[in-house]
Amino acid sequence: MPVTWTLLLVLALAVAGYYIGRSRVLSAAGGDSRRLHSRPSYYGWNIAMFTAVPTLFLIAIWSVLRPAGPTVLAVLALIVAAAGMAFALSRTNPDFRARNVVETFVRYLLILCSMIAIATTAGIVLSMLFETGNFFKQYPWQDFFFGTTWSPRFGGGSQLGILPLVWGTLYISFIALAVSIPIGLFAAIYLSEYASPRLRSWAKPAIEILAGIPTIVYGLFALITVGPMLRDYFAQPLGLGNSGSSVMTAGLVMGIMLIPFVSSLSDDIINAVPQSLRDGALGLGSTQSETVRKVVLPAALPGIVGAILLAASRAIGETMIVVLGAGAAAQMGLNPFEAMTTITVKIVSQLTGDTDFAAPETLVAFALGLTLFVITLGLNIVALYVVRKYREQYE
Amino acid sequence: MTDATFPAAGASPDKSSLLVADERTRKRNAAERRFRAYGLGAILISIALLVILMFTILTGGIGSFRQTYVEIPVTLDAAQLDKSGNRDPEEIRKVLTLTYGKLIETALQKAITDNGITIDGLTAADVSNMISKEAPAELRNQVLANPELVGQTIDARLLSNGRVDGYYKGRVTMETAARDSNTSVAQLQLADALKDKNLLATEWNWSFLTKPDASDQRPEAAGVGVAILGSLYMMLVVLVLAVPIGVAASIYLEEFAPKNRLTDIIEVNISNLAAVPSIVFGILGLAAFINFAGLPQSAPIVGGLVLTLMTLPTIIIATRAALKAVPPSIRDAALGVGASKMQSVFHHVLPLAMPGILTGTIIGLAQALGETAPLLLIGMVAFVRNFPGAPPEGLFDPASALPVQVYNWTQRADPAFVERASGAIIVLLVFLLCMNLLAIFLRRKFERRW
Amino acid sequence: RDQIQVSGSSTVLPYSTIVAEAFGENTDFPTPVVESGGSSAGLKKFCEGVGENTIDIANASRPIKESEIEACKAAGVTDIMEVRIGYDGIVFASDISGNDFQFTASDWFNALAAQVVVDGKVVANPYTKWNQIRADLPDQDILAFVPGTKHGTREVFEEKVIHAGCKDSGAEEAFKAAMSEDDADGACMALRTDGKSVDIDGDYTETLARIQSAKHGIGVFGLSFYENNTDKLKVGTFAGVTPSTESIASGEYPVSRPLFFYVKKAHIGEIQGLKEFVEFFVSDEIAGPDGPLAAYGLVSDPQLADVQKAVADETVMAAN
Amino acid sequence: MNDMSKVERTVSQTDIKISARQAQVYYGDKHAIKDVDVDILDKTVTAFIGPSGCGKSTFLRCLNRMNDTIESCRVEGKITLDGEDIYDKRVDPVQLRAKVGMVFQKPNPFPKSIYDNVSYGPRIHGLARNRAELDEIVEQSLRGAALWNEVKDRLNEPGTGLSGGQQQRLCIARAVATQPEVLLMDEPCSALDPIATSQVEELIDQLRSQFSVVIVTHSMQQAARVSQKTAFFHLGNLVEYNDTDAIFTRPQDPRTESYISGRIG
Amino acid sequence: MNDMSKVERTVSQTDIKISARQAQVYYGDKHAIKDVDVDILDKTVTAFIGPSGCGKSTFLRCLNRMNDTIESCRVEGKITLDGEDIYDKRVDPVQLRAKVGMVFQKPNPFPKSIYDNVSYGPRIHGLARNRAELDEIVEQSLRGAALWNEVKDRLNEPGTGLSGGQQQRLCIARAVATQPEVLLMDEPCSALDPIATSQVEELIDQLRSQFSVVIVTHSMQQAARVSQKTAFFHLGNLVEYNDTDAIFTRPQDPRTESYISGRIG
Ligand SMILES: Nc1ncnc2c1ncn2[C@@H]1O[C@H](COP(=O)(O)OP(=O)(O)OP(=O)(O)O)[C@@H](O)[C@H]1O
Ligand SMILES: Nc1ncnc2c1ncn2[C@@H]1O[C@H](COP(=O)(O)OP(=O)(O)OP(=O)(O)O)[C@@H](O)[C@H]1O
Ligand SMILES: [Mg+2]
Ligand SMILES: [Mg+2]
Repeated sequence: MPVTWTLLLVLALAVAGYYIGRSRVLSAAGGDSRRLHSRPSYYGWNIAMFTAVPTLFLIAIWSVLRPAGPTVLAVLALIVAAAGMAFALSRTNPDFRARNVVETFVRYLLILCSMIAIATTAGIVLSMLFETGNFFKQYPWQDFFFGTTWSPRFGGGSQLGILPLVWGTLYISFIALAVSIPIGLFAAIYLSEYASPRLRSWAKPAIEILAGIPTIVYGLFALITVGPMLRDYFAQPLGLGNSGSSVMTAGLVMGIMLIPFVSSLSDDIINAVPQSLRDGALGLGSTQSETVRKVVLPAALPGIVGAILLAASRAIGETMIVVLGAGAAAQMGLNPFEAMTTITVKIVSQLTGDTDFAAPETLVAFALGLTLFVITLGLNIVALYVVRKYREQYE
Repeated sequence: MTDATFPAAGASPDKSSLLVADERTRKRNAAERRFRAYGLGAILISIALLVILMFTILTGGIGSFRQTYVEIPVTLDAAQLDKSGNRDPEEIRKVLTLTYGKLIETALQKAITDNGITIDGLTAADVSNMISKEAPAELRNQVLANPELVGQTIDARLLSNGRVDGYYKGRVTMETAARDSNTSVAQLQLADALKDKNLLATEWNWSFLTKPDASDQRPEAAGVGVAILGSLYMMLVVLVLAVPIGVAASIYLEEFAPKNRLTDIIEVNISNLAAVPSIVFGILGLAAFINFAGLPQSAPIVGGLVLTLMTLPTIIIATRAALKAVPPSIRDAALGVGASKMQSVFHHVLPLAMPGILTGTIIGLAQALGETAPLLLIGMVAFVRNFPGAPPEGLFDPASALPVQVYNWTQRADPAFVERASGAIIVLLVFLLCMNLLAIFLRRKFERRW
Repeated sequence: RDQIQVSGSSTVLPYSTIVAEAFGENTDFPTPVVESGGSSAGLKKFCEGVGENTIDIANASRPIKESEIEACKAAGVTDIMEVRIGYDGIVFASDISGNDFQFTASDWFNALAAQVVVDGKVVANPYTKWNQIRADLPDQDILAFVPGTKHGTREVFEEKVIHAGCKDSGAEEAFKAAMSEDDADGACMALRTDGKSVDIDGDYTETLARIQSAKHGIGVFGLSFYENNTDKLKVGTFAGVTPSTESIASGEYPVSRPLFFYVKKAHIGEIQGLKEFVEFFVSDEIAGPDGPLAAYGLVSDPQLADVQKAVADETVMAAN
Repeated sequence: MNDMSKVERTVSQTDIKISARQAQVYYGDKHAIKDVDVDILDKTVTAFIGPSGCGKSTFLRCLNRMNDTIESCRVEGKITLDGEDIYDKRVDPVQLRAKVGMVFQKPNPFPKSIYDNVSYGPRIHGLARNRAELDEIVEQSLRGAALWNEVKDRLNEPGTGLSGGQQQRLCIARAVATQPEVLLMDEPCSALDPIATSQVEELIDQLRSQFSVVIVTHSMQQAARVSQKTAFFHLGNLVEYNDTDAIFTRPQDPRTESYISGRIG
Repeated sequence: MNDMSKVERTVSQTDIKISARQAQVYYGDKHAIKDVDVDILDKTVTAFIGPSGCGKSTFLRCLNRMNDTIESCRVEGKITLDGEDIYDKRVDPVQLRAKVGMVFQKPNPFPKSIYDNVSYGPRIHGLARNRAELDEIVEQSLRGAALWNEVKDRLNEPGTGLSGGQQQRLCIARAVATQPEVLLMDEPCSALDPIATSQVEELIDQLRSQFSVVIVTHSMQQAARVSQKTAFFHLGNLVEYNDTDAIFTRPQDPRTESYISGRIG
């Protein structure tokens, strides 16, 4: 409990600081806020921030490292808070550039937040690098990167070639995107350009539910419904095999899950394109679809590409649907009605399996993870380049 | 500039009627109709798929909200429960569930004879199996909470076994029972007989929402209580951390950061993080939060942090796209009246970008709420019976989560768990809807065209 | 931390939860938290170190490996108690409406191996129907759902069924004649990849679902899973024996494997109830032939008394 | 307003390009255009004048159904183009707008290159058989809008990077390039310097030989210079509609009179 | 241009509000403003005239560093406000813009209510102590911009639902409400009718008693009416800068002469 109390106390102090700062500076200016450099609330914020933020950091770091008991922390926190408050108060006078200070402060907070992404990346790489190193000590990298067979064994002598997994990943993701991009994009266009507000107000959230259905439901849907259907009505009549699980099954079902990623985000972006652009095109006698295709979509392109990238990312990272829909067999082939599997699936299965945790069969999960990281990095760089090239900035 | 002769091409614009479309217009209109049809088709397909999925979930899971109980008088025999006879709670505590099981068995036997039920081939095992293994534990808890009951005969409401329950939900039939080693036709006939005597009923099942998970032998007792709390705690953490941090990061990158190599790297980095499989975030969470920072295993706080990191890219990508879509003239207008960059962003740009931010939040949270893989490695895919405490301390107690419950239950051998899993999915979706409703409401409020 | 933390194999998980639940009900200790995540991940966590932040017990569907003990030692986890809780039987079952099967190890080898011996020659597996292998097997397309390479069951299946079948059918000899020792060993366990043998990375529920959508499939299951689904599955005999807890305990039915859990001795006394839990787990009422674990399908350990004694004495694994 | 009907009668029926009867426009509850009756003649420049906010743009946007895009906007009454009701259900607004082009009050170039901006209309209407013809149309249109010299070296730069006046001329060029039968221009010269203005006015004069042009302007002088007919709007009412000469020399309505006499710009 | 330096010398140093020396603006490679030297006096209305696309807006945007927001835009040379270099690193552009307000060429109201549009500036600058004062400022500003009568009943409706000219006046009101020391107005009357124009001109005249006003206009008459100083830009050069009278009666540069004589509007 004491940590909670400390937390609340600090926040209370900050709130008090806010009011003290405000009234202090107002009275210093003789009650006339116009004589102040900044709005009175900025003086308040200045004090509140100096009181709370350093202390909160202290508490956060403390609760991780726990060098001593909560009482020590409480005392220390109060000292820091008081010091911050005193410092901020001492600087409070009508000429003090409170807004600039507050904004600089906020700006640093913003920078800090964006650094979390970098830190996460570093964390991911670091947490996998070591074990990846261990893996390559036990398994030749040539065989890993260029091997075309994936067959881990308990007793050693596994063949751990990544190529069939890469192929499966690309193939399944491709099909998933081939399903979700057209459906999602058309849905987004319809919602933002054609649909009545009423339809839009319920259809959009409804479609978003698709993103919230646990993937296991999709997996079972693939396994029980879609897989046998594709097998009986397509694969067998076409002579393309009789596998119940296939790239197609997983791709289709994953595509369904990804629809809202494309549709909802794109819809927001399309909706944000200024009406004047649509008017311009309509005024020239273009049909609504021409307006959309030639004016609105190009203007919304960066956002749409972002949405598609997000969908692609989900496709690459998905496990359950692939396991249940596409199976666990790592192989390279062109037949979409054959079972295949993806890198992600194998990362999960090797990590959660029963193999020796220090053996290459388990460690390969880390190498797979890191390789996938590098592959997607490459794809993202290409995407960034493409967006830059085709971006159309309105106004 | 007088050389401008105009117009250049064909001088006689043919005065076609507005009501008659010419060839080209017909084609364009056909294209328009096709386009529109594609759009409508896309929506209909999505909605149809949603309906199908919802239908499967609902039909599969609605059963878990009803449960079959046997209601018979049970004599809490003092001789067995309190041998010393002084009603000392410590003494009563020593009596194990096994004893209570026997009491129930006797009570059921008695009820059968009292009501004059006779069934061919009914074995003692059939009778004792009739009642869930959870029932003795519940009875024991009841007695421990109120030692006065010892020696009395109470009307107990006892969970029936999963197969009997399944019988009343259509999952088990006489035919399957004949083959099933865990039930028998005689047992089901007994259930029917009890039902005739109003001793057995299928009722609304609150305990599915309030009780914790149960082991593989007691599907009828399993509930999502702990999972709901765990998910709630995790979502709180995600909401409190991911949304502000994500929005803040996007604001910095989109509005303040100088456009240079470094920001390009950050940008690529973030979209790349979105492509990192969720289990890798579990690896990171295990390494960073548990092994390095020393946070406890199986705790919602760690789950929340991992999910936060996982959702951040989604929120950032959506937010950045939304910020990008705000026309620069709005920013100019604010700057022109002497607003600072920060003010122009917070007062004008952000509200306009809100729908996109909220969409990102909805999708990010939906993903976080339904994710199991990252929780695997940080110990949240677990069997947890004890409820976590109130936050913030409760954030550090072991808990499970809704998707974990679904994942676990779909792996269990007893088919009764399939129904439970679908039930948990329903709960999860309701949970998601509740979360989304606010966001959707806000989004509609902020939506406008300019 | 108040509660015991257990992690590891998902095969052991159901037994572990049954015990944990009973333990929580009947004692004043909180119910232990039991994670699943695989033997590998469980042991890895187990070997992370000693202390509040680390787990107390790792479940495993196979014995701990030498290399893992090394890793444990490096992290300061030295005194490890090994507790064998019983045996898991592995059975072959098909859809309830399907044909009856009497398998032998060589049938399985001939059905699923990548290469088989036909007329003394090593050839790629040509069989498409069971009755091509042995005339008294049913006339049914070969389709088997075998555990994926992540599962411990796969190892047992390969060793005790496929490899044994390789030997029984005489293929091993032929392989050895045709290739090097190592290759022959590999060939004895390599499964065909033409879609007749389907790896299942998920759980037995997935195998069951696959059988239901491809009725001619035959799945590899754990005994307990089969016992809970006798209304949907029809079990095949192996070497003439029908699997059951009794036939496995007596050693008649050969395809089974021991299940374990590992306890950090250092945590006994530190974590409340740990010793009690371990003793409760292996007590006769729980792990004995009439206990709830056996009722659920665990083959009770014939040497349970030895295990109980080892636990009582807190005997640790021999350090080597 | 009695005079109006007289004028109308003098115009032969075939010469009327657009005619509005009892046109009403509402924005939600707000009644923005009230009972407007007007006939816009073919091969004539009609000027709409009136104080800011009186409904000129609103009425203009009715004539090619651009108001359809404003959700709260509702149009009543009858508006015909060549005798056909443009609000008829069977009418395709797309075809209508191809015939009745529009230059908006706020310049709204597409976020595309200058060339693409101008060639957009010809492309969708298939006015050019090949690239050379398209180039020709683009050049002619830009010349007509007096922009060619300024942009001929930067046709591939985005139209949004132009100055305010340049954007306005770009939008004129864009509208002209589609070769509509009626051209609605909402203050096309508001951001133009006198020379550019005179060039655009010259363009309008040329266009008149084939099309009908409606121009909204705040400059009385401009109205007097380019138009043959003038309509004066006030608070949503069409106060007076007559030959431009007549309006400026002998306004019938006191409101017209006072608006014109208050002339400054 | 020789004349310019003479004029400068007659102005006492303290009266100069803004001064630019060798100002250069580039959009990427494009050199949009070349070597501009100009002194803008306090309590004076300065008009910028010149053909469309000559760089008036660009130069105007330099004066309160609005060009900072255009990525490709680069400003060189020295521009001072009250003697302080506004491009100095220590200068806070926010404070600068609070002192040097701006009305943009394209009306850009916030997608908020009319009231919020006008009250935004006073709010962030703390110009009103309470709601009543704020209401007062809003009303005064709207009155000044000749919009009050039209919108007084609909202050809570969105500013984006106004007509073009109303939006323009709203933007003027918004800029005036922040009470800047210098007001930069980029064609503030382009979409206004004569009466509204004269009211805005009256406002400008009033403002002059306290502030310095810079106005970009295409109307020579307007420049002559409201300004005391006029600067003529051509192709990015400041061709001539002098008292308005002098410019219109005895232009020194042939380019000025020809631009003015080509007057039409
Ligand atoms: N963002 C931009 N990027 C590139 N070039 C630009 C940009 N803005 C303006 N220009 C160019 O700079 C020159 C000067 O533009 P500016 O907007 O200053 O003209 P102006 O004098 O205000 O014209 P107008 O009276 O038409 O508004 C023009 O040639 C214009 O095309
Ligand atoms: N989208 C809208 N929603 C609500 N009211 C509107 C909308 N557009 C215009 N109005 C109102 O309708 C009236 C007429 O507007 P309109 O744009 O037609 O005026 P205008 O004559 O073009 O004026 P200006 O010369 O200023 O452009 C005005 O009072 C205006 O405020
Ligand atoms: Mg208008
Ligand atoms: Mg300009």
